[in-house]
Amino acid sequence: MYLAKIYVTYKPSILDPQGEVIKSALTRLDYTGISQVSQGKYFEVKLDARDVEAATAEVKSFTDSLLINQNTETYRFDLSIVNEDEATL
Amino acid sequence: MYLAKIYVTYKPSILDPQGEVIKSALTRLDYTGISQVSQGKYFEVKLDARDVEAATAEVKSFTDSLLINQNTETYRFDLSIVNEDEATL
Amino acid sequence: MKAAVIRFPGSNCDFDMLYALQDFGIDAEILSADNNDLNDFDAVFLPGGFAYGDYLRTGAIAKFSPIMAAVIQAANDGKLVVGVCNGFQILTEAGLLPGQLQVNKVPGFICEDVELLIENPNTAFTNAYETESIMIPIAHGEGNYYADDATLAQLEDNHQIVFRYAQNPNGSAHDIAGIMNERGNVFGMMPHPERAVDAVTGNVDGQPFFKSILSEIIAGD
Amino acid sequence: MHSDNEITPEMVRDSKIYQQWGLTDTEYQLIVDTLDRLPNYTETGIFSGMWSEHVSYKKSKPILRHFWSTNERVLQGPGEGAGILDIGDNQAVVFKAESHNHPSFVEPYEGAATGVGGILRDIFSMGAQPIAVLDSLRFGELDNAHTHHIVDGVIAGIAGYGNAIGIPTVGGEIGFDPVYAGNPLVNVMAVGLMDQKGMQVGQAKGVGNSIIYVGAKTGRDGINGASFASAEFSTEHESDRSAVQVGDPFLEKLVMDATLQAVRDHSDIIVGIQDMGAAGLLSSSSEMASKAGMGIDLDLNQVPQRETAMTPYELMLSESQERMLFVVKKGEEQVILDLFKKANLDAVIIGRVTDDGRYRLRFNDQVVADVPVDFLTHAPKQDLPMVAPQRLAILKADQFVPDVTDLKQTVLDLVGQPTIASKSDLFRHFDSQVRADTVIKPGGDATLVRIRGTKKALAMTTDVNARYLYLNPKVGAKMAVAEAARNIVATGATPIGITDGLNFGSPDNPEVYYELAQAVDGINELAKQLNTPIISGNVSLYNETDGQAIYPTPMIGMVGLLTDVSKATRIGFQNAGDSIYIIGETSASFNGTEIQKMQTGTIDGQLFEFNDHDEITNQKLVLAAIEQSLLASVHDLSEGGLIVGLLESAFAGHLSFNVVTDMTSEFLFAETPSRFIVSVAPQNRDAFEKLVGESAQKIGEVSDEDQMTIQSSDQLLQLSRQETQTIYQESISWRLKA
Ligand SMILES: Nc1ncnc2c1ncn2[C@@H]1O[C@H](COP(=O)(O)OP(=O)(O)O)[C@@H](O)[C@H]1O
Ligand SMILES: [Mg+2]
Repeated sequence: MYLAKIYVTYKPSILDPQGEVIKSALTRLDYTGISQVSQGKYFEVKLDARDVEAATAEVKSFTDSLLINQNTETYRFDLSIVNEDEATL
Repeated sequence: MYLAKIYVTYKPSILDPQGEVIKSALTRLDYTGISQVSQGKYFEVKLDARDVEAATAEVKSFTDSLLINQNTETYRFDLSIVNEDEATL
Repeated sequence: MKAAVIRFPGSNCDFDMLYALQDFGIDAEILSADNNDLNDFDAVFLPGGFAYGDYLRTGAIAKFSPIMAAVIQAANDGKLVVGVCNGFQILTEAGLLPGQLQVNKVPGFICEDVELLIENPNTAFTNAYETESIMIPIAHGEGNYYADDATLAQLEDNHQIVFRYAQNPNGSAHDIAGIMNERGNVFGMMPHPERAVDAVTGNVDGQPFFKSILSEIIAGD
Repeated sequence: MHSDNEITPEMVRDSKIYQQWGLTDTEYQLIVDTLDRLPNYTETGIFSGMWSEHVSYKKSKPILRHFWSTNERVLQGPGEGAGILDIGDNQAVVFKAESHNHPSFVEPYEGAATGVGGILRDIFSMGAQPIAVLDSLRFGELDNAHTHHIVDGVIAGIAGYGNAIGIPTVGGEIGFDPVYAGNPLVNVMAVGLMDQKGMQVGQAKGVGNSIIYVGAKTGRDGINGASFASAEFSTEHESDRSAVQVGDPFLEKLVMDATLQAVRDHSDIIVGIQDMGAAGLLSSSSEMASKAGMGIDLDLNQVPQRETAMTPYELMLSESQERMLFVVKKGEEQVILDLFKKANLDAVIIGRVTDDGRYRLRFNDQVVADVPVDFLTHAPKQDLPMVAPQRLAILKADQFVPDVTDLKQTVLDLVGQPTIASKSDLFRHFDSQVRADTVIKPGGDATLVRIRGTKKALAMTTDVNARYLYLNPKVGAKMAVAEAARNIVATGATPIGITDGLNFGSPDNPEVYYELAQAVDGINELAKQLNTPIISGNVSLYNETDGQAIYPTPMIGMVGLLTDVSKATRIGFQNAGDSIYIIGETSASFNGTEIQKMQTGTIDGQLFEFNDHDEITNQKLVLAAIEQSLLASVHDLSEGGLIVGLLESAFAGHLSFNVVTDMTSEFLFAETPSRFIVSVAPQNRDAFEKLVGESAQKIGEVSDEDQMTIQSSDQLLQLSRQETQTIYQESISWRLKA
């Protein structure tokens, strides 16, 4: 069993309204040293696959087609081997 | 300048409706080996701080108070040192 | 002449759209997104709502519904394909219209009447309008239209921008409220014309929208 | 959590764990005596759930019994998921209110969201299509980050659930006062429409019939939520909470549509439907059996589960959302199972109806609970002592006198008070128009929703001014009913029924219990005269933080019927040159008002008077004038008095007014009840004056200038509409951003 951790962020050119809102909230709360905040998505997916190559290919495939919108988002991911019922975090 | 990468996930007993719906969509798309999907949030925050300890304390503080909902979410984070204008991903 | 209103799991403006079409004498019925055949229909409407809860991203999961292959086929065949609100979001996710609808610039759902400028009056969706500006309700949290500069330039040059906001409520690029494809048969907009067809609700500015479509479908018959 | 095997009945007795679950020693002893043995862990748990105040109403029932709930329209009174009224043409309207106060304090977004989800299930479990949601909210003053956080979360939660499921949130009310800072109120009301032949009840009749579980899987969400809602809040124990319930409006939309389809197509085989609310599977199943005079036998291994290793106690007490129980005729189950399966929903037979009156639970082939159903569902009633609050005895009779030295500034300050200012910056987050039936949108008096295919429309509103109740619980409660009715009448509709949300402090405090009894009395008295039976409602007690109770806050949800929607009237002035009249007398009514609060920081003194007869007469007059199409606009007067009423009609109509009155200027702020302002077109003036006689006084004209003027007997007030409206419109968002 594989565990894919997938990190999705906006492409640099895309305005991230939520990140902006959080940044100004942090500033109001006196966290003054903060220069940039961006909010993305984080997925944990457990999957069965023949081997690491197959798992990698599968993660790429479904992330490209479903998890992200290629107009605005980009991603990276880590893959690890886990036991059936291991806790994830 | 520090870059904090913060990964937020639901606590184990909290219902994650999004994860369920994404999982069943993946299954319909014939990604049949998938046994679990959870969707969380991913933040990248750039901040100035005296040293690593101060940065760590600050990240913990604002994540607890603003970025996460302590009733339902939990998180972990990595901290790295970056240059002012380095691209993040 | 027959129109289909597609119901995705989570669609919630399907009946509003159906009734609006029927009020204008269009023979319409609701069709589940589980179907995969639209041969019997001359026009297809994707209504508002929260298809699949809008989980992950608006329209992201809906684009893989069985019906969507048929919707793409219908678009390629030159039939009218209209998406309102969530329907617009689904059409962009499915690639039938360019760009993407993002979280409103000031995050949060907004429901209110907004003024729209009719940017291109010579379309299948606007030809019955006799004014340049109308009031139509919006109701969305993710209506902030994004497309890259090249795409925006193309939309402008080809007059594909059909409606613009008079006062931008959500941060949309170029104040875009509604666009069509180059061929002019696929159209999407965030505001809800189907909520503005009945005098009793106090606003009839959506009527010419449906009249335009009616005359277009009849002409195509 | 231990499993049942580990904790023996003796351990339950000796450790007194039942006390933590809210059972008293006396109650526990009663269980032991009645069962004639020690209850085991699971049994003790289910008694504690069923006997909590939130589920059993054991403390409030002796008072609620007095509610008047029958007239010619009532098809279903209190006792079911929601009440039902006949509205002609074989149609019926269904409505009820629900509170989610404590959950919304702990977790504002999910607390409010699941409140909406829960009240909608109450409606569609009766077989009705929900058509509208309303809310009634109370928060602390908008001057601190914590309150901002609660306000933002609650508003987003109502929006997040209601918008997604596609039921418009059409109205409500929001008030601010320091007493709610640690205990906000989040009441939601839902209204549904049905054909009378589709009526469903939550009963488990017929031996051998199947109990079918439908919808979301069960997790450990909100375990002991019912006991939690029935206990006082202490800031120290704020972190001592159960797993937060998370709502899934997408799933509920599927459950709702499938349930309504089942009712439409298979009413012949459906015996009963019940939603799972407080105390989840436990209360829904036991109440269905008890109401039918039957027993029930459940196999808990069949319950769809989201988490592993759940115990019977957890399965029964879980408050996971979006779940329903169906009772279906034996042998016909497959039809229902298939229907839900087609909608991609879990539907499983989990038990049967029996005729032995026992509530029996099986788990892993063992009987883990076996108790008499009726005993379980009928908590021992408690008659509590009551005494008039000390504070009422010492209130002074004199009415407060507003300081109007700088009249203009006083008015500008008043319209910027959060309780007076427009709430549109908050309610714009709600989709108020989905279903395309909203005739009068939020922002007026009552909201109006048409019934498609007929000429009818339903008016709805929620109201209560808790400050009045604080000064006089009974009269204040009457005034809440009166205000709700005035709001309904202002649209042209006739009030037909009430649901309530009784938010009070701890009933164990005799002063609070007195307030509750008095409020119910007041509601009842006026409801009878208005012919608006109280057909459903909700009680939320223990609204206290660190020993400080909220103001007595009985929210009144009211529905009215307008038989010809084309007659609907709105609050906004229509045309320059129309005459403005005030209906009803104005007197020195200042104690408990917004101006007193603004100028003194508190409310004090005996409440001004309320006259039932004037109220009813004035309402009838307005309805008669609307019936004859004589009125261009109608607005009732409430918080802020005449000045606020005039301004709101001006803002809504984008027109101004020139008013002359022989009152002195402080009377502009009087909150004397039973008043309306109306505007009348020139051609209708004579007919109107003939109809109303002395009951209305002409006070001015509508104008299309920017300047609004009021010449009182002592001062001339001049205001710019644009400037004043900006304050009224933006004040809440300014404060939230500050
Ligand atoms: N929380 C809310 N949700 C929806 N509508 C609201 C809310 N609060 C206020 N409104 C709307 O704003 C208008 C004015 O409300 P309110 O001042 O309470 O009226 P009134 O004094 O006539 O009872 C009404 O139409 C009401 O429905
Ligand atoms: Mg009013």
